[in-house]
Amino acid sequence: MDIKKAVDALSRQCPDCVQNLADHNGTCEITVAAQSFHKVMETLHELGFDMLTDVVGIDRMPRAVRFDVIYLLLSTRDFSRLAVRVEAAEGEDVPSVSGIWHSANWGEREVFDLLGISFSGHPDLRRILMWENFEGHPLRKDFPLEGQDFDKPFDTETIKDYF
Amino acid sequence: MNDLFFIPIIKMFVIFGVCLFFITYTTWLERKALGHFQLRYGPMRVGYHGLLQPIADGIKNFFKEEVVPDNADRAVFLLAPIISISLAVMLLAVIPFGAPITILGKKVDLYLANPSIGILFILGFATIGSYGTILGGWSSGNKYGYMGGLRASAMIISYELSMAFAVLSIIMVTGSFSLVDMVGAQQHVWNILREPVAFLVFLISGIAELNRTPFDMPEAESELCCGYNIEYSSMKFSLFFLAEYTHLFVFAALVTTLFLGGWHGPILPGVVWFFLKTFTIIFLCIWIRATIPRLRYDKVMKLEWKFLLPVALANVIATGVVMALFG
Amino acid sequence: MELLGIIICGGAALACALLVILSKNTVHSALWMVGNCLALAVLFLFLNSQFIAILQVIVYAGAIMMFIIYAIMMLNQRQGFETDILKGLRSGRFVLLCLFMICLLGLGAGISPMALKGEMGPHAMAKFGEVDLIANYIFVQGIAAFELVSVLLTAAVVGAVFLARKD
Amino acid sequence: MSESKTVTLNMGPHHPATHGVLRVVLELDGEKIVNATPVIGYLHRGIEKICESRTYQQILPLTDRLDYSAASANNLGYCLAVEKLMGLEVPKRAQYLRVIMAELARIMGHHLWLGTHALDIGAMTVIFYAFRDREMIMAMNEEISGYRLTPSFIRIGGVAQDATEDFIGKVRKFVKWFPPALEGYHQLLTENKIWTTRTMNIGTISAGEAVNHGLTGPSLRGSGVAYDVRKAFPYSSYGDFDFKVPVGEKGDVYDRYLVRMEEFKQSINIIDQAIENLPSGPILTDNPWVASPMQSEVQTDISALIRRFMINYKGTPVPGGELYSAVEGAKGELGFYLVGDGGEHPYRLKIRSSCFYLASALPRLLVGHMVADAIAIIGSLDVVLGEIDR
Repeated sequence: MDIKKAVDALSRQCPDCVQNLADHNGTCEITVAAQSFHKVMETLHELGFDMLTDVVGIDRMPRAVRFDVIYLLLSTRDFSRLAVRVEAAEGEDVPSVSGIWHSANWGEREVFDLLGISFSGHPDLRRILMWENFEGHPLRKDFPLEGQDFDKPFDTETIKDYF
Repeated sequence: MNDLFFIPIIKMFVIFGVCLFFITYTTWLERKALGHFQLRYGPMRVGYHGLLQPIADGIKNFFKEEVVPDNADRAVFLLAPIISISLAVMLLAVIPFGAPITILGKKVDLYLANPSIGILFILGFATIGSYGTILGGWSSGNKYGYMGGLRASAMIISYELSMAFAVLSIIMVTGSFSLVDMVGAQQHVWNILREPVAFLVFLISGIAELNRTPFDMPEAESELCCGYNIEYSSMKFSLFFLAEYTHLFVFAALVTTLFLGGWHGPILPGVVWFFLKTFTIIFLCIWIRATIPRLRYDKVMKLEWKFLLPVALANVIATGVVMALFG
Repeated sequence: MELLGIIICGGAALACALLVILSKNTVHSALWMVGNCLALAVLFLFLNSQFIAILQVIVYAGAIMMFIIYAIMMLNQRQGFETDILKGLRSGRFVLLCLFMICLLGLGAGISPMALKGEMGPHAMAKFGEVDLIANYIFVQGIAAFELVSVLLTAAVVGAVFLARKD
Repeated sequence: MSESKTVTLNMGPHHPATHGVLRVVLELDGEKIVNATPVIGYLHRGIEKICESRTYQQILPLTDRLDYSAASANNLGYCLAVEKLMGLEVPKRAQYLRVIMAELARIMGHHLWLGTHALDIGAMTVIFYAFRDREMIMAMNEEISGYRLTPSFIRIGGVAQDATEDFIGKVRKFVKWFPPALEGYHQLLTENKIWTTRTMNIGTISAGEAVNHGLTGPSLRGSGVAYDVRKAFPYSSYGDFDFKVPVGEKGDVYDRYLVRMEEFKQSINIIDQAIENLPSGPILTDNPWVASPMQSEVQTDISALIRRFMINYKGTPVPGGELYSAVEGAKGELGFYLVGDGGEHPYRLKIRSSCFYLASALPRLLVGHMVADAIAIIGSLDVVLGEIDR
């Protein structure tokens, strides 16, 4: 599938949803507004992007709309990649696509855990790499790298685990 | 009167001593043989080629800390290894190790006892001994142990049957329950030639009852992290371990007695033949362990109920028919 | 000497039997039952019937109790459960039970001298070679009854499996 | 008697068959799994966070620790991402050496997989045969880089040093030696009846579902999707070599096993081609910002000494921009999403870990099977916790 064609088809199906089209070192990237995001992703899935390779969260701290979430898509039919970027301000939800791609389940959980971006409609939004009662989101740029509270002990009393 | 009183006690010490020595060295043999199968040396440090390793292990385990989990059923937890080892050692009493020999003008039989129901004694007490495994797993208060115990009991219930039927065909051929008579009947033709099917069934179900690969369900270390003995430490673990190898030794001795002509053999003395054959079977078990992957639990059950048991039954019937026609 | 052995084993069997119903934990009950079976087996040995003794060990202590323990372990994972019957037994009805057992013992004491005199008595067994004797009883004299019982048992097993099916 | 018929079994993080510190909470009905929840994070070292305060060169050894069983492939993935952002051209000889190292790493990773997978299923001898051969690759790693497990041999702009004659000799010897050894593995397992009953029709996942779950690498190819980054997006001269991408049919444990066994062969094939056609020439790019001067230069030239000091302690500024660059690691697609801001440290480095998504598919694969199968399935996915948790 030609990426250009796919993007054209996308613009035809949901007009005005693609805010920006960029080429990042060979990978085509589209920027999508949060409200039309889920629909765009559904359309892209129908267009043949059947694998969600990864979900990347980036903290652009001084920026007003603080976070970027980038979904990396791949079509296993003709091996073309497409990156979909959606921006989210602090406290703003990104619609979850875990209903479309199962791999988004853990990918979004990781972004939630490490950056604190919550995903609306996610079936199981819990911490994944850090333990449950960990405070803060380590990959945020304002997360302290050292200091008094940096090395909190693993508290087995308050942790609500599977038992 | 004095003779009658002293000889069994002396024999008891000699037989248990010698056998436990051999059993301890079975662990060394297993580690060495596995090592060489797997491009390693096995134990090398303690003594020449690790010959003192079993003793070092024993001493080490003796001084290890005893741990009883809080969650364990304490009484049963302590009882389980005792059941395992004592019943396993009891089995040694009825195994005939060699032809009668003459010491100081007296004829001495190389077995401790020859009850008329020798083979049944072994089958029965081997089953009771497996209570040790089951209860050990159950009482640990550990889910892996519990599953190991559950698997162990299912294995015993199932494989006991085909094993008994394999033995039954030998009983039919020999006409006696006594192990000594069974060896006597094989002076000219070994039972393995008369009953090859029973031999195979006995071998397979025996390995299954011993919980050795490929049937090591109760202690599958990669699934249940050692299964029933997961919470055991120190001497209690050693007892389980020793019981396991005692069972292996008894099983090999039983195969020798039932199928390989016991102590019969040319040139060498009977005892030597007996131990040669026994250790060949033990080596076979080790070889199998080194080669074959583990079966899945439900497949193990299927193998027994859908294959081994019908084969063993058919073999019994065939033996009966042949005996009725030609015997 | 022999009498002492019989008394010890009989006492052990009785004690085990009592503990079967008095144990809180089901698995412990089952274990006492195994002990009971073993004590009975030793009693058989004192009666000179090795074969019956070993059958007692293989069939009851080995196979059947193994089944029962398997079932108990499968059903309740170590949480001992107390049914109403067990609770009742530990209260007043315990006395009743003891009385019942004493009656049974008396009955046994009255009957046993007669039974031990016959062809199946210990002396006859020691003389004859007991496996032959029992085989003769089962497979020659009582073959019809034996086969009938086996058919009945098979039917019972099939029926039980049918009734216990999940759907 | 009891309300719930299921037992919760906590498998791991200390369990011999979860390959590290993976923890799977299993809900069992008898021995059958009705629910499975993987719990990860026990090996979380925060590599992505650490990377934000390290220079590009300093990050390189961290990538070794991702999939530590096949370390060179991780180095390659990271270096390619940085080079792409900088627009560097890597000399041909270095590219070939990188391919050799990456493929050796793949064989190493597959050795570890084969040994532990077979050990999990109960065939305890295979691991020693596999480790005998793995040891030979370790010796090669040591010869060329000085380290056995984590070579860090592939550097930004090229490789650390030129291949010695000894190394080339060892590789040639290994290429000759390995195919018969591979036959040995096949003899132990492939036709073994117990092995096939334990692995066939276990953990089956269809192609569509596998793609949807984000599986990559041999685990995806076992389901019949011929997606291999080396073929789909050729990098580091992989286009020069002739190799096949083996695929399975059903997507069960056995198919994944066969695919990996075939990959052994293809990798050795690639190594053979690369070592025979190894071009001559430099092994490092001539970009002075990246190429650390050689020892001989440093000892005679003061500017080289300063330059080396600057590269090693201040780092290399990398132009701003974002990109995603992926390689085929031993377990699947290993990607680096690199965000540069013009400084010496990456603004953000997201590692696309193949094992992370393999582990996320575990609930789907495990449910309905028995505990013993769970072991086989986890083994067949070949997860490495260093890469899952990062």
